[in-house]
Amino acid sequence: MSVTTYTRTEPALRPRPATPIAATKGIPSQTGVWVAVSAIAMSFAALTSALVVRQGSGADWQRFALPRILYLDTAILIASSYTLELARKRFTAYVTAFRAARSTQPAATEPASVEAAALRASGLYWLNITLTLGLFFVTGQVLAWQRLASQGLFLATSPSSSFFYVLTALHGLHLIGGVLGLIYASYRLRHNARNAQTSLGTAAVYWHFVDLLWVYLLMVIAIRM
Amino acid sequence: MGKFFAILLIIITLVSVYPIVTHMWWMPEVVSAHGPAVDHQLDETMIGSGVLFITSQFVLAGFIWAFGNHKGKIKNWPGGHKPVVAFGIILVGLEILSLSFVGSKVWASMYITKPDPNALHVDVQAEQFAFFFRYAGPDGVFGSIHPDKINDGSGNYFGLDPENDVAARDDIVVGTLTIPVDTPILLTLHSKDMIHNFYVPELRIQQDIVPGIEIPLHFTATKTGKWEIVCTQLCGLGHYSMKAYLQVMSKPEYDDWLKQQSGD
Amino acid sequence: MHDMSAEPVVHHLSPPQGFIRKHVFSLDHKVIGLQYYGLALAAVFIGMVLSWLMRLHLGWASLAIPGLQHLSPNGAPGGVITPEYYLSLMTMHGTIMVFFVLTNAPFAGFGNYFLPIQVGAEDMAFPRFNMMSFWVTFVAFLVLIAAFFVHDGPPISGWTSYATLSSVGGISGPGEAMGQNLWAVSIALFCVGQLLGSLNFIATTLDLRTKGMTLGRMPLSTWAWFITACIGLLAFADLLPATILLILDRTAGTSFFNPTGMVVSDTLLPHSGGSPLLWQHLFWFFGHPEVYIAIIPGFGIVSHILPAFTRKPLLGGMRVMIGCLIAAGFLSYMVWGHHMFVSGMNPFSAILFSVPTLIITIPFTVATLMFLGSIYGANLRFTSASLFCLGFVSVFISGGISGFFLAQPSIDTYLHATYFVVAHFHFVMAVAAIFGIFAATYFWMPKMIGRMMNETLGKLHFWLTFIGVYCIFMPMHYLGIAGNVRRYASFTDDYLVPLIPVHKFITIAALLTGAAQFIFLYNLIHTRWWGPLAPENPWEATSLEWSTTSPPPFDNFGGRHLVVHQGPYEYNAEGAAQDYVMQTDPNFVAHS
Amino acid sequence: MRTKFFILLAVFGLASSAMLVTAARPAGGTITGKVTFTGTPPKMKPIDMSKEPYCQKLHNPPIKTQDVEAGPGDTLEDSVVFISAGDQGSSSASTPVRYDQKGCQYIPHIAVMMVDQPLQIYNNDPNAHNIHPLPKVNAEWNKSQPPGAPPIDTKWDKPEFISVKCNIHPWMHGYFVVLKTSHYGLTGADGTFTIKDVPPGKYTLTAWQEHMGTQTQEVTVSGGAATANFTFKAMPY
Repeated sequence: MSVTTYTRTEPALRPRPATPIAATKGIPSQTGVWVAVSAIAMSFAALTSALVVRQGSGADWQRFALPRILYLDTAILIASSYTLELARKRFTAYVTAFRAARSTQPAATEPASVEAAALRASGLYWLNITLTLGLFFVTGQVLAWQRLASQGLFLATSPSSSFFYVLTALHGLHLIGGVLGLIYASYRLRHNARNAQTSLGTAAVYWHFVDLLWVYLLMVIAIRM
Repeated sequence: MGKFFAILLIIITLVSVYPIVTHMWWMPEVVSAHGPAVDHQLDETMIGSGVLFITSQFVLAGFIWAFGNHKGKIKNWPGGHKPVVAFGIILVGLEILSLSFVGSKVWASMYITKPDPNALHVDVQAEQFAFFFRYAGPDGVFGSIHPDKINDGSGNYFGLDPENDVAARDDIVVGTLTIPVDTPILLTLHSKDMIHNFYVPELRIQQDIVPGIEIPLHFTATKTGKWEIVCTQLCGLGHYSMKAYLQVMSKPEYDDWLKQQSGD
Repeated sequence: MHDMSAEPVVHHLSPPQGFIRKHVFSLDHKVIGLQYYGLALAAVFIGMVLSWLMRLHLGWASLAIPGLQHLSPNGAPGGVITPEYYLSLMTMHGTIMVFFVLTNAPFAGFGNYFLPIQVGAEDMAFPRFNMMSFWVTFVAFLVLIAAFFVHDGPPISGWTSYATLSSVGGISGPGEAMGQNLWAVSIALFCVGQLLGSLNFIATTLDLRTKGMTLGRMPLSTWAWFITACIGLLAFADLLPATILLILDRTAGTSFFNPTGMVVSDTLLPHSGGSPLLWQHLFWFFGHPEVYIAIIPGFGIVSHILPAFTRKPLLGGMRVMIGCLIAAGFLSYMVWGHHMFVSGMNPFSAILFSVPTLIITIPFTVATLMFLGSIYGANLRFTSASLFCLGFVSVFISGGISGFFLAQPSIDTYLHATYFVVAHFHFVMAVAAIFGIFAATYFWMPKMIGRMMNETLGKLHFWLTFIGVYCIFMPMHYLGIAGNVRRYASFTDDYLVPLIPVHKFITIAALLTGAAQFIFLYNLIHTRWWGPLAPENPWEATSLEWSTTSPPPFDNFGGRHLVVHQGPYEYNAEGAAQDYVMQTDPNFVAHS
Repeated sequence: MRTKFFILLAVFGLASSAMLVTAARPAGGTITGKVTFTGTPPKMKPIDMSKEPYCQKLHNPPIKTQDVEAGPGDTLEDSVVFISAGDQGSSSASTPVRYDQKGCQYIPHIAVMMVDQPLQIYNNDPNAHNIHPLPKVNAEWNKSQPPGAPPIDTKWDKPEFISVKCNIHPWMHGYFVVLKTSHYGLTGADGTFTIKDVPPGKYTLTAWQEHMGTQTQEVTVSGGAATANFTFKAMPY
């Protein structure tokens, strides 16, 4: 096809390649989770600044001893991030094996080798561990609340306790969201859905973020309360 | 249609500017020491932005007149966009520089400079929907404020405790801010419930009154007379009716008034 | 879900069967866009009627409005609006207009419909989130409207709902019990909806562009929606926790915003240590960006529509406009304090906030100059759409100018909370954005519903509206300069009484201008069912939405995967077959 | 036969009319008394109405606060005396109680009414008022009443001493005293009160004054009149 060239009265807005460039390579779910993460980060940044302003604005800020169990929770959550990575490593290996199997016989729905199957099994195993740890964490938080309540510290008792409940509750909600995400991913993995490990990757980004978020919140709480 | 649009734009522009130029509705007289600076600042801004307003609307009108339904060869802006961008940035930039430098000076003179050390102290209590004013009385000391003692029904608007607090016994509480002319005044603004505002157009002063914090405000009235103090911060169903009067007296008149108040 | 290989990401959604899946709980971004538009349309007429009632009360305070007592026996006994009901109307007018009209129509409505089409995608990145986003917003709207029917009526604390009026509950005034709760819940829900929407906009723009659709080739409307989504993501993520704290203060007895020793109506409240200014900081950190969420899509729409009717690219092309919008969006996060000059915060910070506020006028000035410059030497075609674009430029200038006054703390101490402010933000945000919405409607409705709108009615609508808004809002500047305080139910102060005739004039202008909007409504409804069928590209425009049928098929391009070869505004390219080059035209190479 | 019938009718007629008469006859007793105080009561402050020039002009010299209205001989005006226990034969009231806002004052300062008795609130001033009763057990409300607005018709469904205030004129202050019984009296300028139509019996009588609080005493009514005096102890602050 002959490409006729023209001259313009207005200089072109940009140097334009003669052939169209390749399309976007981004994965929406990955982009999406990063966007979501930034929004959540913003929310908690707003809450933190509110906390700082509030603490400065009144002389009624009473510090209280944090329930020990919070530190155990933190350990649990960090561990869960690690186990999640273990799961992911196995699934990535499994997928490469899967691809290899496909390249030899395109009809393959399962990688032939036994190792691959083992990989998949242990991947699921670590994933379940992660889920359980996540649930442990939530229970731990509830226990922490009971501890505080037994000390007579409730939502409206003092500004510090108000912020403690608000921050932990909102973080807990986001973590439950992460648990649901992991359940969805593991469901897809069980059923060998197409590129299920992408959903696992997406869920993992979110999970690690919620994990980091908790560490950050714990520091804020520990410093301020 | 282009010509109609252009003419309409020009008419709208001229009609909009007319009341400003003729001061058909304008600021009330200025009665505070810092007021003239504010007015001057406003006039400067009015001239600068007025010129911008008229020229840009006229240019828009002119272009619409000239190129509405125009069929001929398309022309581009001579010299491309760069000079236009530069022009815009420089023009507005200059205006901004001048405004913010002068403006911040005026602002500083009102809010950042310290009040005169021997200014007359008056305590202001704002509530839904009225202002009350407190003078220290003969002993020159304000009684302390106890929120639990506040009771409008018995006229205790400030929550004074004359039973235990001797300083509170001679405090003078009135509904009109009465001050001597040409004397530095230092108000301490309290609010007992909502966010209110202390606005006297003639003083060119507006300051929110926030519950939980004490906000100082200082000014000097330069003219005797009576003006309205109004609330400009939405504070409830009676917001529009929340007001008090500012009574500026000559020094001797004020002294008599004060004697008479502490008399009974 | 997408394929692992490097093909463009597309969603193979089969057209749904059945009315519910097609038109109600549809995943189709086009249907969702129309749903948002419909919601905004309903909201804008409600909001307009509310403003009518407010204006009537301001002009004739003791006027009995027949039938109003049935809507609110407490608020309008015998049809006469009480001061508290005036404040309720004002609060609902502001909330409905800012959130459910100025945010929904230009951003969520047109954005949902045209962003995927303009980047050549078949749908949004997350259709289910998209559907959720609309229905959450819809519920938020119902919750807000419910405030009209609860016992103590709608809240009276204004759309900014400043603590402590909004945070201590019913004792602070009528409407502050259940009404204010509903307000807070509605806004919280609205934030969730907008966050989901922004998520979709960003992911779609970044990941679903078709072959050849580089960022540099995206239409300015899409750019504006993208930038707006980025702003909204942070803004609403800030407002959401703020409203949660407000709800807790109101219902759980916490003291985030309520200070110690408050005595409301002789009643000592138990709260302690809270800070009312904290709410203002949280709110305006959202509130100022929100203004740009309302106006930046307007700029995108105008800079997308104007070239089609000037038949030449925007002066300075896309880079300058995009630069302006990004700069404005970025600066909008540094200026929230200019709403709080007299709030009692540190006077030094007032100066710090005033400088970026003045600087923010630079990008908008440049953008406006670009509009003016691109009208020069054009073949300006007059249609309802182009008229509203030109009107946009005019009203935006008028509104922007008054910003110079309010940006200076020293003058703001006089003009703050007067009608000068009301005039400023109505011109620059409300009227300008609404003009953008009208332009977009006349420009895109043929594509959205496949029928041409009536141009004669459209032009009549423009002339009446254009003259009307100047008659309404210009005099408000004079009122402000005369010290007329806003949010007053009636004017009893000695120095305000002489200004009442001006208010009467504004009221009459408002009634007439509002009436003119029914021409638009009639035009829209008539077109929907009886308008002449629209061709594929009625305006001889270039972007992708004009390369498909009117209205587009379910997958937008009927299975075709368009390849983009051109920028979006190749108008007046010499020697081309006609004076515009479609983005999909492969046979055109311009020399740089 | 017929005569029998008429006699019967007459007997019935007499009987029934006799019953009516007995029912209609007031059940005797009246309680009278005086409410006084000992000690020095707080000094009432003059009210500064300068916010509302119209009302300020009306009151020259300015009126004083009304929380203790002491009369000559240390009598207390506007204190309410009512049967708080053992009440019987109390009638229900349907005539509306009128409550006026006049010259930025509540008239009467103390409005006594029965549960569910209609209450009508009028604004007689050329300026707006808002009525903000502050009950604890009844439902709180807060309405503004611009000049010329129709009267507010309302009632209270639980007995309570309800403080009323106007936020637009914060000095405006009064009480709705809502009682279960119709046996109450309000002391006048001379501090005396009268409770009529009290059937014979033993009662607990309560006196209430907004600043001094309440006092109770037993009183026995046997047919005729009974007296009960109350003396409050006043503090200067």
